Amino acid sequence: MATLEITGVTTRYGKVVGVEDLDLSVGDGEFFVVLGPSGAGKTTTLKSVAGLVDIDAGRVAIAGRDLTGVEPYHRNVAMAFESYALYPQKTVFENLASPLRSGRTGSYSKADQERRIELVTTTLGINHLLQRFPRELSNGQRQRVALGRVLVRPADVYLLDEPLSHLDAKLRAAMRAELKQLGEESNTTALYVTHDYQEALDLGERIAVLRHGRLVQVGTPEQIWREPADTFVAKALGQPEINLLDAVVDDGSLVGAGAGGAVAVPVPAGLDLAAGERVRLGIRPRDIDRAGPDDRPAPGHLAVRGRVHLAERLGRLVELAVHVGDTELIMVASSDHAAEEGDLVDLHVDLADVHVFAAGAPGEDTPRLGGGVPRQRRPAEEPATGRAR
Amino acid sequence: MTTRRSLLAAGLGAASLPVLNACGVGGGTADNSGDAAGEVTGGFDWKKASGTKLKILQTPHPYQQAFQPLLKDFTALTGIEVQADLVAEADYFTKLNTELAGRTGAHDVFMTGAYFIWQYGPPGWMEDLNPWLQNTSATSPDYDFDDIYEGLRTSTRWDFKPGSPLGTGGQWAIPWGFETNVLAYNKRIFDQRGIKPAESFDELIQLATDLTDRSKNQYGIAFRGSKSWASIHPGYMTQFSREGGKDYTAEGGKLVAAMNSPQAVEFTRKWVNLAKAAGPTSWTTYEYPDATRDLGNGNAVMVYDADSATYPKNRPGASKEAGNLAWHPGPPGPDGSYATNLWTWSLAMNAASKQKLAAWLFIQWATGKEAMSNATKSAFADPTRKSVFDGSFKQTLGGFPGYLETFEKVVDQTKIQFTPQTKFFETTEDWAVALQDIYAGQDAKARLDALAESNTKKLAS
Amino acid sequence: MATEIKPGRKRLTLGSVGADLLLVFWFVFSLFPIAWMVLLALKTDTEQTTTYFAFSPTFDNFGTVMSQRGTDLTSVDFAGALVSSVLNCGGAVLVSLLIGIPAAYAAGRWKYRGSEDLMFQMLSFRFAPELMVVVPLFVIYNQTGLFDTTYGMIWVLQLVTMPLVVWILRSYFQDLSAELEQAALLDGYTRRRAFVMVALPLVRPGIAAAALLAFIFAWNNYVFPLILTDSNATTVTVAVTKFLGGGGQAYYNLTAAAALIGALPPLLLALTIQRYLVRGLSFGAVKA
Amino acid sequence: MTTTAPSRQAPPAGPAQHGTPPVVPRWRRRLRPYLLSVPAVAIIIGILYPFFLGVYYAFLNYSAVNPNPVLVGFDNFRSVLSDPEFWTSVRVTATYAFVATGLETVLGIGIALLLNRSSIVGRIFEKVLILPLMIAPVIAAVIWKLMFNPQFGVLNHVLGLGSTFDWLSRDRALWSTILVDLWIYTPFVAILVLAGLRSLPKEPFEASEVDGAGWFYMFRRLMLPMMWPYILVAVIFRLMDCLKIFDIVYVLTAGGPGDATRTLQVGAFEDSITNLNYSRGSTYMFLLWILVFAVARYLVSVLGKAQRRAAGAEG
Repeated sequence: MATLEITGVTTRYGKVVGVEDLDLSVGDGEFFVVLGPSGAGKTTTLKSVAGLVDIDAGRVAIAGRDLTGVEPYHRNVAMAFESYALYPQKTVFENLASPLRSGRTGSYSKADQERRIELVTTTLGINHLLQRFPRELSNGQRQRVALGRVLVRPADVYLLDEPLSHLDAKLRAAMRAELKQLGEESNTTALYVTHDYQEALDLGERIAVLRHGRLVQVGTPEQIWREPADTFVAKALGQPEINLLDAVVDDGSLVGAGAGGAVAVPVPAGLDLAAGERVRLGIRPRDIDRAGPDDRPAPGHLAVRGRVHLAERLGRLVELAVHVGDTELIMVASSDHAAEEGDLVDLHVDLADVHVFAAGAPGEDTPRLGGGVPRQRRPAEEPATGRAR
Repeated sequence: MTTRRSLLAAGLGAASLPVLNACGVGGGTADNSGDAAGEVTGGFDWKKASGTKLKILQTPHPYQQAFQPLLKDFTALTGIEVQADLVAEADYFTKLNTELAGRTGAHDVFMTGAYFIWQYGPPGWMEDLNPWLQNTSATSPDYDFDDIYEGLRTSTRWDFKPGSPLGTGGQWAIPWGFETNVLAYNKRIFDQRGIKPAESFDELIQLATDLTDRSKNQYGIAFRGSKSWASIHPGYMTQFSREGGKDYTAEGGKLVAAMNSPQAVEFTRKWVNLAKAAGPTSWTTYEYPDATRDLGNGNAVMVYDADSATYPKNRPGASKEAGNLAWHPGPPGPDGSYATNLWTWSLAMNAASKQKLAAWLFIQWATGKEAMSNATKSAFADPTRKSVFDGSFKQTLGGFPGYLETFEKVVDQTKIQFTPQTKFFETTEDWAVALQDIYAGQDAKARLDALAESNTKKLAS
Repeated sequence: MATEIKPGRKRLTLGSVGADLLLVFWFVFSLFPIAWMVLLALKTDTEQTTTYFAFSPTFDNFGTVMSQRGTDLTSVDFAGALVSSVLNCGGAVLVSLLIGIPAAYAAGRWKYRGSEDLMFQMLSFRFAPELMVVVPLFVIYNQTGLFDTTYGMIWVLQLVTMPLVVWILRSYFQDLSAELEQAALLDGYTRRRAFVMVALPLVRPGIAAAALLAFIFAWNNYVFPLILTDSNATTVTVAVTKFLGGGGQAYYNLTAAAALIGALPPLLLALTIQRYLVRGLSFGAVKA
Repeated sequence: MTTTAPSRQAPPAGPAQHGTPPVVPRWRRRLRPYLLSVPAVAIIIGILYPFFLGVYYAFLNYSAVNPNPVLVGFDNFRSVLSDPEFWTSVRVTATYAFVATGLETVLGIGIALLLNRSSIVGRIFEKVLILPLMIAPVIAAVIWKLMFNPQFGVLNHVLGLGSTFDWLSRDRALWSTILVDLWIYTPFVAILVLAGLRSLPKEPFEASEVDGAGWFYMFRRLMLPMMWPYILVAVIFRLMDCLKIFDIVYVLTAGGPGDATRTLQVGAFEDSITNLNYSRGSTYMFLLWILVFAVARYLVSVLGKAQRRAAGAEG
């Protein structure tokens, strides 16, 4: 296992930018997640590391060794493709044996191969499929075979491109647990790409958020969750999306526009904002608690009252759209505290959970004001321990 | 685009001239005469070129088939090995023209017709055989060139000057077999009806029309009509000449097309109408195998084509009507003319041949008395030598009513009825196209006028 | 089957019968001339143009074609022509595959400068009418000793086979996901081995189709062997036409018999190759 | 992984673990596709060489009667282009090529679709689909000419047309030659399309079948876009070969009756081989080459677009 350094990497496809000036540094044995919407350059990042695409600038180093110009088969990395990329003319067993038979991942006797494949397929729950062809598998099974083809072999870095995207919910949870354990117990350096923030938060020792091929933020899940570098990151994490309210600095408070002054939070310490300056407040739906009508807000909490406009039941949870003046706040409540549409509700928010961003036009992403996690170039000294939620 | 343009430039720049010379362009006519014949000295000996290997190019034909088994005799006589390559007649001239134009001498000897000399001679592709004939070191004293019918000997001589008659200039080929274009008819049907072959063209038209019964799939007369110069030269040219037609007239050293003269137009109109009224349904595709096949099958009652093309159908077992066929000279012209067009398959020497002595020995042998005599024994061919015709050949003609009589009637007036000229194939194929156009409904006079104008122009340029 | 696009079984009855009828209609048209050729090949010389379906069949013509009599009629040993045809066409297809597959792969896999131009060049082989190149070729062949040789035929047949191979295969390579080979690279295989192990087996139907069609077109080519060979390297097609003869003797029955014998090698090849042809490019899961 | 996943074992010694891996410079990687194409390019240059020579002839006055040619610039082109016969040939060639290619494409696709249903009838016919291609066109044309013959041909006999129906008359000759072309080459289109059909991924079809899409919708919206590249390759080859058509026509009618089937290459043949006027023949062929070139250029650009669209439809 080894460290992975990506320094100033730019990869273009003709005129289309894949990634631009990307810096990432993954520690030895770190489970590193790259999060971003589609088209953010996640897969390009992996392929740049693997040497499958020519990078136009920058360098990739594994274990401190510059890999510029090194062929993929000399890089000792393994990759699970989002498309699975299983060899259609080979059985599952042969697919899994393929890396073991190339001679570049070590030499394995027939028995070695069988043992390794047996282990991996048992773990992945596909050991009954060994003699099948990929065309005879479901997408979820194919995806596990693709993952198995990575795990079956040693590699300096594992590159995993959305390896769980086609699994059903239950299986995904199980596989995520397996992967998490792998990350924690083993000394595996892994670069894991996903568009699913929960997966990222759950698995990543650190997370890099990409947008339009550029790095937006790197940090532990805790950092990313608590201190999103900008509204893009904030929106990328959490479902429903974070509430963003335009606000104005007024008399030491940030007063939400359109809420009739109901939403007003004190300017956080360390933020130097002039009166009349416009900002945006970010409040995650899950950070909004519904209080009883008589509950007094705890110290350091914001309390507002609004009317439920829409209530949408999502299993055990209910998503509420609450109108506070002209402003709509989305919140999630457990169904025990379900409110009917039209009800008046009291909402409490811990002021520590209120994020402040620079003002911007609707749809424009703006940076966090104060307390933002600086973009890191070095991995944290100690492994992050915090896990959001 | 860059790639292509630069390729083009590179290709042209590098390629053009050197190879062009090699391809024969620019080579001129000087290199062929040489003095290969003069280099042969001493007494004549068949073994003089022993050990060489000769390649000859032929097309399947009764003559060729008659000679095929005899080739080993030649090898025994001369010690020269012969590789005879056959090319189907439809493609023969494609192959031959390419070879000659390439001037590579891939084949030393080739079969050719007289008309081809007019086109192959001027570029210097053919060896003049006169020096060989004159050289007693190269030609056996027994050869007796004059034994070959004179009309045939002159048909393969020309000086390449427009308007000059045949029989002048070099001897470009030696006649090997020949054909007269006459009428073959189904005697069984004629006898059934108690009729005799027509003695005038109009009578022929009437007869053929009467004999046509489309419901019984029987028609009066077959002759060629396909889009080829070869549709003109047999029956059409023969009867055309008998009716007083001329292809060209020489006026002040220039050839002027005359296939639109009143007699020519009148005859052509009748000829095409005959094809319509009493000819094969698909006349415009008809070549001689089609015509003779229909005769053999009993569909066609008469065929106006080469005697040796109809002959094989009468051999026992060769066709349905075998044994029923007879020959007739065809109707004479109004003035009693039996002018008949001649076709001769001849042997010529490739001017680019690298073993001319061996080639000459082969031509000499194949057109010699002994080989020709043997050939007529094993298979049929009109021999070009009087001695052979009168000797062994006549004896094989017993079962062929009228063949000999016909031959003797027309042979004195049998010659090439065309005016020699170097654009023979082009202008003659245009002629055939004109017949097809008239067949399709165009006015004979207007079409032939246009043809004549175009051909006169072509010959002037 | 990869794509059974008839939705459900409902339409099986009427639509399916109708479709089968259409097929039958086509195949009557398609097979009739061949059946008639077979009949022709079984007729004697006198029956060949005088009978339709009622005649006394004989297999003699096939024997004649292969015998000395056939050789006398055509100056070519038909069996020898079969062998040289197999060598010419097999060699030409092999060369085209060896050279064309990498080129098709390059063109299908990468968009590089000039790739389209190059592909177009390959196609433009076919633009030039054969008659345009055949006279200069004849001279060059005679000067270089390629005339009437198998090597010469293999070379000139590239005009026929190469464009087919390259253009048919390019489509297949374009359709093949690049990630399969990338996976093989990361498994530790070199590019060449990845290509051989992954890409090649998957485009096998394409290779089979291209090779078969190229072979057939080379086999059927007429002008090149007519002009560029004599009796040493001459091909079946040229040999067959020689039975058409001349001088008033046309052996249609022998021609048909020879053509049928001459169609056997490509037919055998087609039957061998057919199972590759029907197997789809995607073994089901090339694409997600 | 709860059990000892192999990946957690000490990495075994592999080549990658040792020393510095070889570095392939960027320019060499860029060069790769070109290197793969070098042999093909070599062949192109070698084989197009005679072609350039042929083009050169078109600018000379080279013929058998004039074996010492000189450059005459565009004289041949002027003379050919002002000859109505040439334009007749262009019309005949274009009619032949577009009608034959069009019908073969439609029939080929139809047959491929029908065969792809894999009914029993289809499975039997698939084996014999390719048979007409096995008969060399020269021979096939000879056979058809025999069948067309009104006197003894089997077609008039079987179809009851009597002895007076002329398949190769002035009005019918072109259509009859096209019929023979159809007979020979429709299987070529069908086999290419069939191979393409069989290579389609089945998922989109299953998906839209689930969505209840009709057969025609699937054909138009899914199959056709994906099939275009395969179809177009077939069309390109057919159209190019049809524009150059020679053998079938030459055997059946030699370009007649009159000039009813005188295609450009038949005209070129007449000039080059029959009339031994190489420069005029080469001019014909060069103009034909330009025509084929232009048509192919256009089709290839259409193909490029279709391929991009097909990639879109599948991806």
